[in-house]
Order: sequence, then C-alpha cells, then structure tokens
Amino acid sequence: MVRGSKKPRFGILDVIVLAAAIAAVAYVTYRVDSVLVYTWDWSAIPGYLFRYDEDLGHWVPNLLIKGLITTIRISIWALIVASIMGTILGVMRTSQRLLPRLIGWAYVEFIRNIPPVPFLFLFYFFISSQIIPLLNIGSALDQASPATLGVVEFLFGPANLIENFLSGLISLSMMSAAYIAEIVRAGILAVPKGQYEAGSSIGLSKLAIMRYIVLPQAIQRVVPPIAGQFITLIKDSSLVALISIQELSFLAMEIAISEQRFFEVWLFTGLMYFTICYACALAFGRLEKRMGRHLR
Amino acid sequence: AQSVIEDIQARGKLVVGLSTFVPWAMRDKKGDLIGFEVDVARQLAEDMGVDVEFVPTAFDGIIPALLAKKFDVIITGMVQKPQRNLTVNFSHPYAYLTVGMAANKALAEKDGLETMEDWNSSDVTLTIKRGTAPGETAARLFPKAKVRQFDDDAQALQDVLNGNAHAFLTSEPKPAYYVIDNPDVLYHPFGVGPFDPSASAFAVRKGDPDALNFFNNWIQYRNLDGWLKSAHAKWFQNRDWKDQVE
Amino acid sequence: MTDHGQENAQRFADAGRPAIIRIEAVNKWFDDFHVLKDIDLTVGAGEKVVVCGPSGSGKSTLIRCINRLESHEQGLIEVDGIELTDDNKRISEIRSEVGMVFQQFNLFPHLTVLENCTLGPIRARGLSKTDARALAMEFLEKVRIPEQADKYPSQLSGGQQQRVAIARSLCMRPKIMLFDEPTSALDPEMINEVLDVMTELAESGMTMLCVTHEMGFARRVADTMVFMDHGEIVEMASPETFFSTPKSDRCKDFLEKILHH
Amino acid sequence: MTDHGQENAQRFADAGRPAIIRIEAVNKWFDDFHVLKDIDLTVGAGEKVVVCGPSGSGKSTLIRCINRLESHEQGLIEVDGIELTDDNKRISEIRSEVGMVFQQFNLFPHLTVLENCTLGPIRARGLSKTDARALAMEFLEKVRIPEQADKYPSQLSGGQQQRVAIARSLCMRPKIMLFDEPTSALDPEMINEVLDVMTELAESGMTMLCVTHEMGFARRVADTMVFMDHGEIVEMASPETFFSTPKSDRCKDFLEKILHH
Amino acid sequence: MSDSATNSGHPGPGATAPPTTKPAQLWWKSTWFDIVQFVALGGLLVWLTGRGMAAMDYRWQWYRLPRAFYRVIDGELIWGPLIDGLLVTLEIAAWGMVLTLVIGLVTAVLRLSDSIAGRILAKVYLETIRNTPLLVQVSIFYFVLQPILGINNPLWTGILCLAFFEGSFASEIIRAGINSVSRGQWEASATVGLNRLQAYRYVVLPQAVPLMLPPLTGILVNLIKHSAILSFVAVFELTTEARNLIADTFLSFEVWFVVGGMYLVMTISLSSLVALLERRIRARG
Ligand SMILES: Nc1ncnc2c1ncn2[C@@H]1O[C@H](COP(=O)(O)OP(=O)(O)OP(=O)(O)O)[C@@H](O)[C@H]1O
Ligand SMILES: Nc1ncnc2c1ncn2[C@@H]1O[C@H](COP(=O)(O)OP(=O)(O)OP(=O)(O)O)[C@@H](O)[C@H]1O
Ligand SMILES: [Mg+2]
Ligand SMILES: [Mg+2]
Repeated sequence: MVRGSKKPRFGILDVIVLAAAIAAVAYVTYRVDSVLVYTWDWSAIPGYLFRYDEDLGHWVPNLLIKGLITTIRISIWALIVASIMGTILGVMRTSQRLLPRLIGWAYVEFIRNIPPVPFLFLFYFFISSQIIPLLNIGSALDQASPATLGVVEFLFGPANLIENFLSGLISLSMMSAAYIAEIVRAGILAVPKGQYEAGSSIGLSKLAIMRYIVLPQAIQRVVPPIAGQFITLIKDSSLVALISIQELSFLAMEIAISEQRFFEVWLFTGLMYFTICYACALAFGRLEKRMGRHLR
Repeated sequence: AQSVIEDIQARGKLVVGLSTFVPWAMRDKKGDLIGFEVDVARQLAEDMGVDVEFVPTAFDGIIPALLAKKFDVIITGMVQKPQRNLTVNFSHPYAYLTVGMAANKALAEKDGLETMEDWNSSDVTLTIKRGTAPGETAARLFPKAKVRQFDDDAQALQDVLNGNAHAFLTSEPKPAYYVIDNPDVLYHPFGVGPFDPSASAFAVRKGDPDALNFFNNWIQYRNLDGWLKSAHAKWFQNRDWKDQVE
Repeated sequence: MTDHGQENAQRFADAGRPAIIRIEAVNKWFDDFHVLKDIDLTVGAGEKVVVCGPSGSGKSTLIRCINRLESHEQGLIEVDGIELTDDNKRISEIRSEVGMVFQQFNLFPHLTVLENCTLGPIRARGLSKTDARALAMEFLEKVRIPEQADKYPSQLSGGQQQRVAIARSLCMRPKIMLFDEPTSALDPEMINEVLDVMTELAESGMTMLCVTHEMGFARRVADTMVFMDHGEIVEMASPETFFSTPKSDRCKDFLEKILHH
Repeated sequence: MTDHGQENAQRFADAGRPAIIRIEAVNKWFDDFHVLKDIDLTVGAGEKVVVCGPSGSGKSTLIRCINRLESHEQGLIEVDGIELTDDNKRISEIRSEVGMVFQQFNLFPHLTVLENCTLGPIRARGLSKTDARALAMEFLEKVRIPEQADKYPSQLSGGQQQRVAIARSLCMRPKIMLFDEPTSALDPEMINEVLDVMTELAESGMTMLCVTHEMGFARRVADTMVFMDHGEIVEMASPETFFSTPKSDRCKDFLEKILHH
Repeated sequence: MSDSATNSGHPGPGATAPPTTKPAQLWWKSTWFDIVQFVALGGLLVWLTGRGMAAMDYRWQWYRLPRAFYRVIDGELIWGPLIDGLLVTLEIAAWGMVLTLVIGLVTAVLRLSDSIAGRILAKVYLETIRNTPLLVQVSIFYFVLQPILGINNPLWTGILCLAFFEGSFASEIIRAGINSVSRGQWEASATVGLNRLQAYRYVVLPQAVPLMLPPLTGILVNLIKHSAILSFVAVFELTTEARNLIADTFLSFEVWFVVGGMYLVMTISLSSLVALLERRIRARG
C-alpha cells in the first residue's frame, strides 16, 4: 500500500502492460511487411566502418568510425571545457554578491532560451571568427613539425579545420555550460548550511571550505545529472556539421545520400549513438556508486 | 580590396564548399569525395595551378560560411535564382538541369489523377529536396498542390514510396532511375517532361568582379573545349559510377 | 539590562578570573526582527556558562555571534582581547581560539573520522599530516572512540558522531568551546555518553559556553546559569540560586515546564 | 519467548479486559535482518501499553505492523478480531480502527489545520463537509487549539503541530491509538503540552500503545511497560515492578542510561 | 511567518528601530554599481558582435525581411511564411506539452509501481529515447512508424515523436517530484484511511506539483526549441519555413537572427508565465 515499501512483484498491472507491449510489437511487425515499401539491405554498412586499404596493405577506419572518433573527440573536449565553465558559473550563481549572480543568471537564461542553430551562427560567424584568427593557429601549424602536427591532429582533428573545431568546441561547451551551471548550483545549494558553518568554525577560509568541503559533496550529488548532460552533449554535437566539422551524424547523412540506403544508415547510426551513450551512462553509474559509498 | 583569386594563388590552395548531392558530389566506398562537381573543382584548381581542398558542409551552413570567407567558392549544383542572386554572385552556368517527376502509382489511381489539371489540386502532395530547382517547377506547374521540402532526395523519395505524398520532383535523370528501381510502385505521370531547364553556377561573394570574371571565363573556356560536356556525360548519362558507391 | 552588566562584573570580580569573552550592549536584528537586545555578558577564563531559555529566544544567535557565524550590529564583543569586527583576518584568529559543536553534529560526510579531525589542523593551521594525525588520535582517545578513526560518519551512532564533532573542535586547540544543544538531536540512551565527555572537558578547565536543556548536567557543571527570553538575558545566577529561587516569572514558568516530566 | 505469551495471558485474565490487539509469534525480516523475533503481545480494550528500548530495537516496526504500514512475515496479528493479511479491504478496515501519531507529525503542509483533520473523514469516511468540520472542531478543542483551525502547519509551533496530529487521528474515531515517540522531535518546553493531551486521552479510556522515552509519563499512565531489545520483548511488567525491579541486565542498563540525567 | 510567537507584544527595553549606526555601504559594494557593471559588460558583448558583423563586410539586407512576415495584396493582408511557421510551432508546443505530460505521468507511475513488467517497459523506453539522437527518432517515427500506424499527418507524427522524447525527461521530473514528498506523507494518508489514488490526489500531487513546475517549464522550453528538428521531416513549423526562405533567398544571417529572436520571445514569455503561475500556487500554501 505504501509506496516503495514492497518488493516488485508480478500483478495485474504486469499482465496488462505485457499484453499491451506484445500486441504493439505484433501489430508493428505485421504492418512492416504489409505496408512499408522498402527493401532492406545492410550489406554496405560494414564497409563504411572499416575498409581494406590496398595501398597501405592493412585495414583502415572508414567514414562511420572516423565520424565516431570526431564525435567522441569533440564531446570529451566540450565536456571538459563545459564542466569548468559550468562550475565557475554555478559558483557565481550562488555568490553573495549581485554582479556574479547577475552575469550567471543572464548567461544561463540566454543560452537556455535560444535555439542552438542561431546561437551557433552568432557565435561562429561573428564572435569566434574575430577572436580565433588572432591566435594565428593556421600559420603556427604550417610551420609545425610532423610530430607536433600528429599530436595536434590526434587531439583536435584535421589541421585545416582546426579553427572550426575550436569554434564548434567552444559553442558546444558554452551551450552545455549553462545546463551544467544549473546542476552545479543545485548541487552546491543542496549542501547544508551547517557544513559551511562547521568549516568556518574550524578556521577554514571561504576558498578552503569550497575546495575541501562543499565541492566534494556537491560533485557527488551532481554526477547523475552531469551524466545526462554529457549524453545530451554527445547527441547535440551533430550540430557542428553546420560549420563543416565531419562528425558522425553528418558523415552518416552523406553516406545515406550517396548510398541511397537511408534507413539502414540511420538505424545503424542510432545504434552507434546508443552504444556510446549507454556505455557512458553505465560508466557514470559506476562512478556514482563508488563516490556514494560513504555518503548516506 | 584584394580579389579572392589572388588569395587562392598566394595560399596555393583553392577552398571549395560543397554539400552532398547525388551525382554532383558524394562519397565513394573509400569515403572519398567523387562526382561531377568534384571533377569540375579539381580541373579548375589544376588550371589555376593550385591544390584543391573540399570542405563538405551541411547545406544550411554553406552560404554563411561563404559570406564569412570560410570558402573561396561554392560549387555544389547551385541553381541561379534572382532572389538568391541578390545575396551572392553567380558565375555563368556550367551545367543545366531539367526537372522530372516520379509518382506513386496506387495513390494516383486512387485519387484519379490523370491530366496535368488533375495534379494541380490542393489534395495533391508533392515532395522535393530543399533549395533545389524543382521547387520552382512545382510552384509554377501545380500552384495549388502542397509541397513538402526535405533535406535530401532519398527522404523525398521515401515519402512517396510510403504513400504519404503523390509524387516527387527532382532533377533528371534521377526520376527515371527511381522508376526503373521501383517499377511496381512508381511511374512517370502523363508522359511529359522533363520541365524547366535551369542553370547551375558557382557562387561567390559579392564585390569581387575579378573572381567572377575569372570563373566565368574558365567555364566558357572549358565549355568550348568540350571538357565540361564530357565530364557531365560521365556522371549523368549512365550509372557506371554506381559500383564505386555501392 | 545594565543591571546584568554590574551583576556580571560583580560575580566576576569575586571569582577573580580574567575575562576571556566580553559582550557589551550587543544588539542584533534579522531584518526587522530584533533578535538580541542589549546583551551584556562576561565570561572568565575557565568559567562554565550554561544558557537556557525557550525556543526562539536567541540562544543560538548569541553564541553564533561569539565566533562570528553571525555578525552583530551594535555593541561590542571581545574574545580573548580581540574585538569582533568585519576584519577578515581577525575573524580567522577568533575562529581558531573558539571551537563550536552544533546540534546537528555537522560532520563532513565525505571524510573519515580522522580526516574530519585533521582537515582544520592541516589546512588552517598548516600542521604536517603526521602531526595532525597524532593530534587527532589524542583527542579521539579523549572522547573514547579511537577505534572509529577510519570509519565514515554515516557508519557511527549519533552519540559517536557528536563525540567526533567535539574531538574535531578540540583538534584546533581552542581556548573556548561553544556548544549549541549538543545532545538534543540524540537518542536518549546516547545523551549521557556525550554529556560525560563534556563533563570531563569542563573538569579539565576549558572555558565553556553551552546552550542546553539538560538541567542535570547544568547543575553538575555550570558556574553560571543564564536564562534568555525574547532576545534578552532575563536572569543570570549560580546554579544553586537559579534552580532554587528563580527571580522572574518567565524563568519560573520555563523551569516548571522543563523539569516537570 | 513464549513465556511472555503465558505471562501476558495471565496479566490479562487478571485485568478481565477483552483483548483488542493479539500478536502471536510474530517474526519480521528486512531482507536478511531479523527485526522482530517471536513477538507475543496482547493488549486489552482500554489498556495503556508503553514500549521502550534502545534505538533500532524494533519498537517502531512493531507498532507499524499493527496498522500494517509494515507487513509481518510470520505469526498472527489480530486487531479487534480482524486478522491482518494482505487483503486490502481488511487493511482499510483496520486503519479506520487504529489511529497513529508519528514522531515527525507528518501533517499535510499544503492543508490548513482544519483541512488536515477533515480530509480523512470526508474522503475515507464519506462524511459531509459540515459534519466533518464539526467533528474536527470538537477534537481541536480537546487538544486545546481550536483557534488555530485556519492556520497552516508551518505557522504552528512543534507542540501545536503534534496536537493537531493527534486531533487528526482522533477524527477517524479510532478504537486504538498508536504513538511513535510523539514528543522526541519537540523542543523541551513543548513536550508537556503534548503529554498532557495524551494523559487526558488515556484517562478517557482509549486503548493506547505508545513508544516513548518519557518515563515520567509512562509511570503516570501506563498499565503495562514493555522493554524491547534486538527485536525481542525482553521484559513486560507493570510500571511499579518495571522501574523498581527490572529483571534483565539489558533493561537495567537501559534504564540507568535513560534516567541518569 | 515565525514572528507571530516571538515578535508580538513584547517590546522589551531595547526594542528601538534598527540601528542607525550601521556603517554606510561602500559605493563599489552597492547593488547599483553591480548593475552598472553588468550593463557595461552586456554592452561590450553587443559591441563585439557588432564589430564582428562589420568586419565581415556583408551587406545586410534587412529590408527584404518584412515580406517574410506579411504582404498586402489588393488591400488584403496575407501572412508570410514566418508567421505561418510560428503558428504551427505554437500548435506543436501546445499539443506536445499535453502529450508529454501524459506520457511522463504514465511512465513515472509505472516506474514507481510494484509491477515488474511496468518498470522494465518504462526503463527500456527511457534508455532508448535518452541514448539516441532526436534526429534518428524523428526519422524512424516519420518514415517507419507513420506508415505502419497509418497516421497520415506529418504534423501529428512530429508532435507524437517530440512528446515521446520530452516525455522521457518529464517522467524523471515527475518521479523526482513525487519522491520528494516524504514517505511520512504517504503513511499519514494511509492512517487517515485514504487509498493510494486518494493519497496521490489529495496529498502527494498537491505538494509535488509546485516542485515540478520549474523543471517542467524547462521541458516546455525544450519542446519549443526541439520542434525545430521537425523541419527534417517537412513539418511546416518555424524552422522549416525559415530554412525554405533561406534556400530561396540565401539571407541566412538575417533570417536566423530574426527567427532566433522569435524563439527567444516565445521561450522567455513562457518561462515568465509559468513563474507567475508558480508564485500564485506558492502564495496559496
Ligand atoms: N537567519 C535568520 N534570519 C531570520 N531570522 C532568524 C535567522 N536565524 C534565526 N532567526 C530567528 O531568530 C530567533 C532566534 O533564533 P535562535 O536560533 O537564536 O533561537 P534559539 O534560542 O536558539 O531557539 P532554539 O531553542 O529553537 O534553537 C528565532 O525567532 C528565529 O526564527
Ligand atoms: N524499511 C527498512 N528497511 C530495512 N531496514 C529497516 C527498515 N526500517 C527499519 N529498519 C531497521 O530495522 C531496525 C529496527 O528499526 P525500528 O525503526 O523499528 O527501530 P526503533 O526501535 O523504532 O528505533 P528508534 O528508537 O531509533 O526509532 C533498525 O536497525 C533499522 O535500521
Ligand atoms: Mg538554537
Ligand atoms: Mg522508532
């Protein structure tokens, strides 16, 4: 009767749910054969994962894997940058002073309320196209040794698109940071006031309280929502195709168009996303358990 | 201001923006870019004595990138239209398109669509790829019909195959190929067409007459010596390239 | 209320102790709510003061002002000769002189018992890890739970947690200990183990200011009882006088309520 | 533990009261943790039973089993002749016979005091609004806070909240009242006002089963004291015997700890 | 709230007005100075963006835009594509929210139930939706499920798909809201004789809903933002219209900025509306 007081058991609801699920699946399978005008052909997909390069004499990754690597690369970078930005913004939003709170608030509201495409355009074409050329990355890379170039390409992708990569990375991070800031803020606010007081009563400075007491506890609380945010980030990274970055969904689209195998490519790409996102969710779940061992 | 032609030469590299559009530009099995446009750009670069770099970009991002000087030129089967020409400059045409139509047999029969007049009805749904010439064709020939725009032909085709829409319009020779591929479902309605010849051209930024002059003359030059024609034929007259892709 | 000021000074001269906390005419407001009204209180080194009074009377606020978890708006608070102002440096000086134990323990749940005790000494006092550990173990023994050093707070009973909190404060080697209802969140069987530790601490000569309703403890340990109501110190006396002949009606009332059951 | 069963029946035959709660050989586990071990307890109509024991000994679990907030896995519990099983209909019958007051009050914060009291009668009993109001006002007067009827729980003191909780239970006109440490979340000055209400209720002849550590109250009110430890009933006796000559060491220990301060 | 007991009828000798001796605030610590700094910072950003626009030497053609909103032909007002699209987007948001809430509630209740099959079904649904891109879901809904289920309407397919997507997030919010009502409230409901449904209706939801409102607003905002993805399957919402317009005119920047602004107005007015609603609900409790 009381929620959560009982172990799961098999009841009438199960029968209804199961029956509904089975009926739905049966109906869909029946209709797939009779309605959908489409001949499935999955044969081309494996070749786009890896192919045998006759010149080099070994297997090399093809478009889908390359795209996947780009997606993972930009997602990881963006998560790192977004976490740092988000933490700073989140701390700002809990500040005693008005100015940091105002800045944090304005940032979060702006990002959360504007659709990604206009934001990306605004940022890429007007802001980063002013700032990034100042860094002179292009000419620096022209003079770089092959070894340096290799490292840079491993970290940031093809040298000719590095400015795009950085812009895409920053815009993705900026978008994610707004959400992470909210998560961090909630995490910080969830740490009871008594913890701050206990910290200051043993003589710790404000910074030390943040560093040794509040953030460690806040982080534990924010791991699950951050995991969700990371997954969203991976999925939303497809946006950067607009600025010429060859990530997974863009290349999948190109293959789908070239091959005229629309569903197979998309379903398979969906599966690839699912795999990395779900793996990510599981990994974060582990992390959460490990960190939560000692907290009630 | 300095012309982009000088930039290209100083850099030793021609940067071309394009988006995938069969058979203009697409990926082969190795993941490399192939297609009519790719040949054109390669030849253009060769004639200029520079390397070529392709930057595949989603169609929505391609014009802003050109305007923001991320590319030197867009070569992607872009059709000249007056409204577009107000924003960018177009070169002389280097290829011509005609629009064909493939329709869903069962749906057309059910709704009794026979003549051109029948098709011009608000009950009819047509599909096209966004930003391509068939849009105009549909609006001119069938002003009453509903038009759905997709990001790609494959989607537009599937919508018709699924029976969601009556017919789709795209540049020849694809409609013909699709009918051959799906003989039970698709057919060419009322045996007319192809319609509406239109022209594809390079797109460049405004305010650069030197570039425009150079590209115009290159196109004319390669037109007169027949290179453009044979390159076009290679990709549009037959589907020998198919096994490079599938 | 300057009566108390005099009474205070009097009492104080008698005992011949040097003052370690001086509170003079302190007023404090929460927005428009006048929470401390003209408080005068002097505590001598080694003196044990027990503060009691109804809920909301300002007891917690008073002792939180003493280590500046709250700031007062009028009057003077001096701890060990240092006046409490907005000056940050002084605050941290004060904080290292004054230990505080809270009703809700406020242990750091992500740190072990030992880490709870060494965090302050290492980060605020700059002790080496080894020294801090030795210090912590000393005080954990004093509160009789050295064997729990490597557990996390959530693995301890309430009484044990509160004893850790006391040890954690002691590790900062404070001259004064403040207690804010240290036993009121405890299960009844655990109250005594904490009171015992506090009694020992009192016997060792530590200056203590303690908000509690444990009147048995107060009788045993207090040098001075303070009764607060509505933000004022209504009565201040030795335990004997306080319990046998309370002067004000408010105090009588309160004692009746609290001692009856 | 069937000694207690006999002892129980004995005590009970003496008093000549009909049994209203029968608990026989009840066992309960939380996963692998054996929380109630062979519990036997019979409560007569109008009897007052006070249960005490260390934290975690299973006191709450026992009384929560009686109105089936928890279900037992072995043995028999019968309330007013109805056996507690999984049958939902019976559970709601039981629930309307048995009122319960919690340590944390558990008032509905979004409803006024009056609405708190009338929700059950209206929705579960099907009373009209007017009747439910009249009923609620009657019991609010009994717990001496009729003037607070239109306030929200957050506007009341702890003692007042707990009295509302008692009134809310009484509005269901239960035959039996269960109390789970009703005063342990209260400020000390408020404990008595709640205990007074409970004493009155006891005097009115209500059957009561009360977990509490307020030994003064127990002495005054209880017919029977029950001491639990580690999921067992270790001792069961009249208050006189219980406080003067506890039999088991565990019970002695416990009483010492709890009565000392 | 708490001053009823403490503040009344007991002025005490020291109960004067708050002290006048409070030190005056330093000007660089005052609220208005923070606001000035904030405005200055905002101005700097706008200026930077403006400079970026100028540096591109792009010829802005804003004057071509009004036609996208309305035209007057023979004295008759005809709404342009952006207005049409806006209306469709609002329609999607309205229906989408209703469906999202229904799906979210059902999923949340299934996950909180004792039923094994219910929990598993809910879990599978959540994981699938959350770990795949919306784009993939939209294509599958449109090209695979639509013909199978026989929904002959892209708009409704789109709404359904969005609702399933956002519903997965809504369900977590609803679940968290319900879970945040303490267990004691359920138990108290049971002891005053309410059954499970009544406990939900009279005790739990009235407390949970105010908690859920702010995050649910986020969902609605996302619903509006994500509806843009339906342009992929030719639903005539705002983004589709915008993209078609751009494909015809190549006025990318002008159109995107205006459309971005339109979304911003929609989402912000929505958030403010819900904030207002929330305040009213809070005021009652
Ligand atoms: N931060 C604050 N803001 C506003 N009012 C406060 C604040 N802290 C405390 N108060 C109010 O000040 C009054 C005194 O609070 P204080 O905690 O000092 O009382 P107390 O005597 O310790 O009571 P208790 O025995 O309940 O702990 C109370 O009425 C309380 O509501
Ligand atoms: N839902 C539950 N799941 C698992 N273990 C539980 C649950 N509820 C209680 N327990 C455990 O059962 C034991 C008895 O709990 P119970 O609440 O009955 O003790 P108690 O005598 O009421 O203690 P207290 O005086 O602290 O209220 C405790 O060890 C507790 O940890
Ligand atoms: Mg207090
Ligand atoms: Mg209990």
